[in-house]
Amino acid sequence: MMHIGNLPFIVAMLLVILGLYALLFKRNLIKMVIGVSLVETGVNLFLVTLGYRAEGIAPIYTHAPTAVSQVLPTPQALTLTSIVIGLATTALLLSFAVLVYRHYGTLDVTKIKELRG
Amino acid sequence: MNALTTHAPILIIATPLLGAFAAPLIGKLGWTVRTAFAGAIAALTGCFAGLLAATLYTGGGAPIVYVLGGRLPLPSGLAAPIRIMLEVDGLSAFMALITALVAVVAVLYSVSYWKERSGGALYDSLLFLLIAGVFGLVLTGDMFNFFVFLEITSVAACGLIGFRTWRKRSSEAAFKVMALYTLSGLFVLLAVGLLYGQYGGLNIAYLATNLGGTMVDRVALALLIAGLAMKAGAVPMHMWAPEAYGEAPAPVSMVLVANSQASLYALFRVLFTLYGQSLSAAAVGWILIVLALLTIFVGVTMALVQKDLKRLIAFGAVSQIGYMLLAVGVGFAVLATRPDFGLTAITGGIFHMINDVACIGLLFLAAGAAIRASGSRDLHSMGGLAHSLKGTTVLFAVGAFALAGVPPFNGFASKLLIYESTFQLSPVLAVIAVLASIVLLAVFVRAFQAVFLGPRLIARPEPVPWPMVASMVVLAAVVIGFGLFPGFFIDKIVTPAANALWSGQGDYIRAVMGG
Amino acid sequence: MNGIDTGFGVWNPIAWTLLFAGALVIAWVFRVLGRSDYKRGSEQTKAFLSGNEEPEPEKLHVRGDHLYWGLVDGLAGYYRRIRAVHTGVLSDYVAWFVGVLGVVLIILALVR
Amino acid sequence: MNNQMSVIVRTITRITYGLTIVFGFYVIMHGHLTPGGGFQGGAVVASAFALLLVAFGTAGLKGKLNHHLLQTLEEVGALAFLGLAFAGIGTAFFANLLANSGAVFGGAVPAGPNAGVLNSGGTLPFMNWAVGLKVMTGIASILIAMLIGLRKEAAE
Repeated sequence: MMHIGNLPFIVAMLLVILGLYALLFKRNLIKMVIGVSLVETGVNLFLVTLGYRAEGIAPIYTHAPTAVSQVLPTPQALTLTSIVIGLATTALLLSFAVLVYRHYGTLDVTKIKELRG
Repeated sequence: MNALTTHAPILIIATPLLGAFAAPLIGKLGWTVRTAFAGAIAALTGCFAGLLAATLYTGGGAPIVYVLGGRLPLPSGLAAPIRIMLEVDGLSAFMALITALVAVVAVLYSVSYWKERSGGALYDSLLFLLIAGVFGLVLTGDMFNFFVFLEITSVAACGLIGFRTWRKRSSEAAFKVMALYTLSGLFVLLAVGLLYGQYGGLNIAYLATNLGGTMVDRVALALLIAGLAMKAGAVPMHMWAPEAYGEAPAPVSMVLVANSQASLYALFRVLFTLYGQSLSAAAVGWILIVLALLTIFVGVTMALVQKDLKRLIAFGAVSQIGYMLLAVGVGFAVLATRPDFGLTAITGGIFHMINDVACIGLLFLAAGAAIRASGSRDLHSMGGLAHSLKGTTVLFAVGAFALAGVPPFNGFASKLLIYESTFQLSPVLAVIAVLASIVLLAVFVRAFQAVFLGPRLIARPEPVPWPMVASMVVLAAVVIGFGLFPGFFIDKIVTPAANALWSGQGDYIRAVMGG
Repeated sequence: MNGIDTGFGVWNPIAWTLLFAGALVIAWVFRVLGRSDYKRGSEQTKAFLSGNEEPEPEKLHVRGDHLYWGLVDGLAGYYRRIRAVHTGVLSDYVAWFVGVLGVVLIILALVR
Repeated sequence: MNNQMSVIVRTITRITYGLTIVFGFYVIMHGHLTPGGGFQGGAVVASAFALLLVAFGTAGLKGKLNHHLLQTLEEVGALAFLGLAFAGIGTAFFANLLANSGAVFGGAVPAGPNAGVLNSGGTLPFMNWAVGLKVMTGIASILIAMLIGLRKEAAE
């Protein structure tokens, strides 16, 4: 019997696989960017799930209840950093998609292949 | 130990970062100030890297640990080190030297590379960000910061590849490379997450003490190998590399090669220091060897048929990554039995890193000068540039011969070490490596003949400005110096780096964990 | 100190460079001792192409994509396949990446 | 081409964008006490700019934000962050210079649960402000650049 606590990990992996699916089989560049974002979301979900501890509370002292153990904030910090990086990469990818569209007049990935061979 | 030496590890990263953030503001003060500022930042970074390497090598090669926002030892009562740390051992210092060389040369070359003088501040900014990222990659002592620096290099590198937004192919290359870099970075992050979930720590030394070869460790290793080998440009995941190197501005191509080598460094770090002998090293070693042979072979054969000068050199660069991968793969495959040739192979592989970056850098810069002068990059329409660009011609020839491993240049010295040691494991490996070198010589003979020899096909090429020539001369001096005195350099800087991989795991862990 | 001793072979670049330099000097001496009745720019320097006129130098230049066509032609089968692999389509690049990841994963999971 | 949205959207935007900015500043300000911090607060503030851009189009921002100002502020934020990190180099890079020093944010941090002491944290609040400035201006300039780029596409 699978524990319910494993569900987030499964969802995370599903998100990663969905993202890879989009990258592999979708032909539109914007959809591929969405694929990259999905992979990223999956990894972030995985990271933040790692930080979960049963009965633990967020590591914030402001108005914290006493006598409750707090979780180590490292996974949250990792996730946040990863989100920040994800913002930068997504913005850059979309900018390049705009440029590619301006030059090639299409977003079809199979038509954007001047660099080959 | 004075303050500068103590803080050298972080100053190496912080100085180019300062350059990156300040460049757009400084750029408003005009071209002269901007150039002087960039030069100062690059020179300062180079000095810090030299200082760090000198400290480490004269100090007997014991790893230097720098803790951000605090000091060692760890606060009592903690099982795992939680602070951000930089850890510098022989190999990190060696990579820092390579990066410093590339940084100084790239900045010097960029001074007069751009014909128009506007927009250069953003270029400086991205270049320094890339350099800071590469320095971070090779100096960091924890897995998560490793990922952060990996992404910094990705963003900066792709910004630079697509910097010439008016060029059709630059945008295409930048989009593809960015997507692949991001994906590889995410796989690395997934591996980091797996390791964190398993052991509750991110510090490399801490993880190395705990890794036990469980299934989670193996999955993480597979993700790390694939992600980092992709970023290093190993065949069959190399397709982005010719596009990135080929479409980036010439000095950036050189820094990108250093960036790929930093990924390779990270792969070696993960294999030797993080995993060590906690898993069956022979199998992993053979994975690397197979990837390496494919890389060497496909790299050179594809280079032979390229029609675009920079793309041709780029495929040459891909093949050279294979030599390092081959040498260190052989070293890792025999890590458990530890015969003599294992260390020789690693020495050759690591020595080849600095040789490769100097030769390939020289070729990219010379090609950049030739392309800038002639306005063309098509091998078919170029020709006869030797008539007017005499210096560049000689420098290109030096780089080409050195890369193909012609004695007495530096490429031969390191390749000899690789041939002789890989021969001990299996003669087939050495034979393929030698054959590929011969084909590579043929490739560059073709490029040289097509671009520089023959009648003047380009009517009036522009002269090459002196900063560009000077930067190429620096690299050529490295090429010839390392070629004529290989024993000296191997003794001084390569052996400590090779030892750090071969037998340095214990020292690396002890430097952080104590005991 | 100067050379490399790999344990299986020795390489001393200075000695070899001196040897090369010596060979070059000897070659240069031979060149200097060459024929004295050779005149630059006269009939003597013209190429003899079975009595045909010498074409323009621009036409004589072997351009980059003509070099090694024989080798490339001989390996046509290999090159057709390997160039077909470099499609230039991002999806294929990702597929190679994921494929290698899968292979490495399987090897590492199976090998103990 | 009139690229403004309907009157409902514009009215709601006029009401909410100020609140959003204030909330973003709050998140930055309390970054060392509550969830949030420079990046999150900066992103919230930038979302107010995004709201303005969506509701009023690029014309809505004319005169309020220009590209050069945004870029300069972004650099200032980045440099301030790096400067604060450098300031601690007497001990180590990123060392908290002001912690427990009693200055503006140098109040001692009480151990254990408390009601939130704003003037604690040492250099952390300043770093949050630096990051917040960088993020809000950075995201705003990304949004403006992309929107201008896309408008240009649409116009062609």
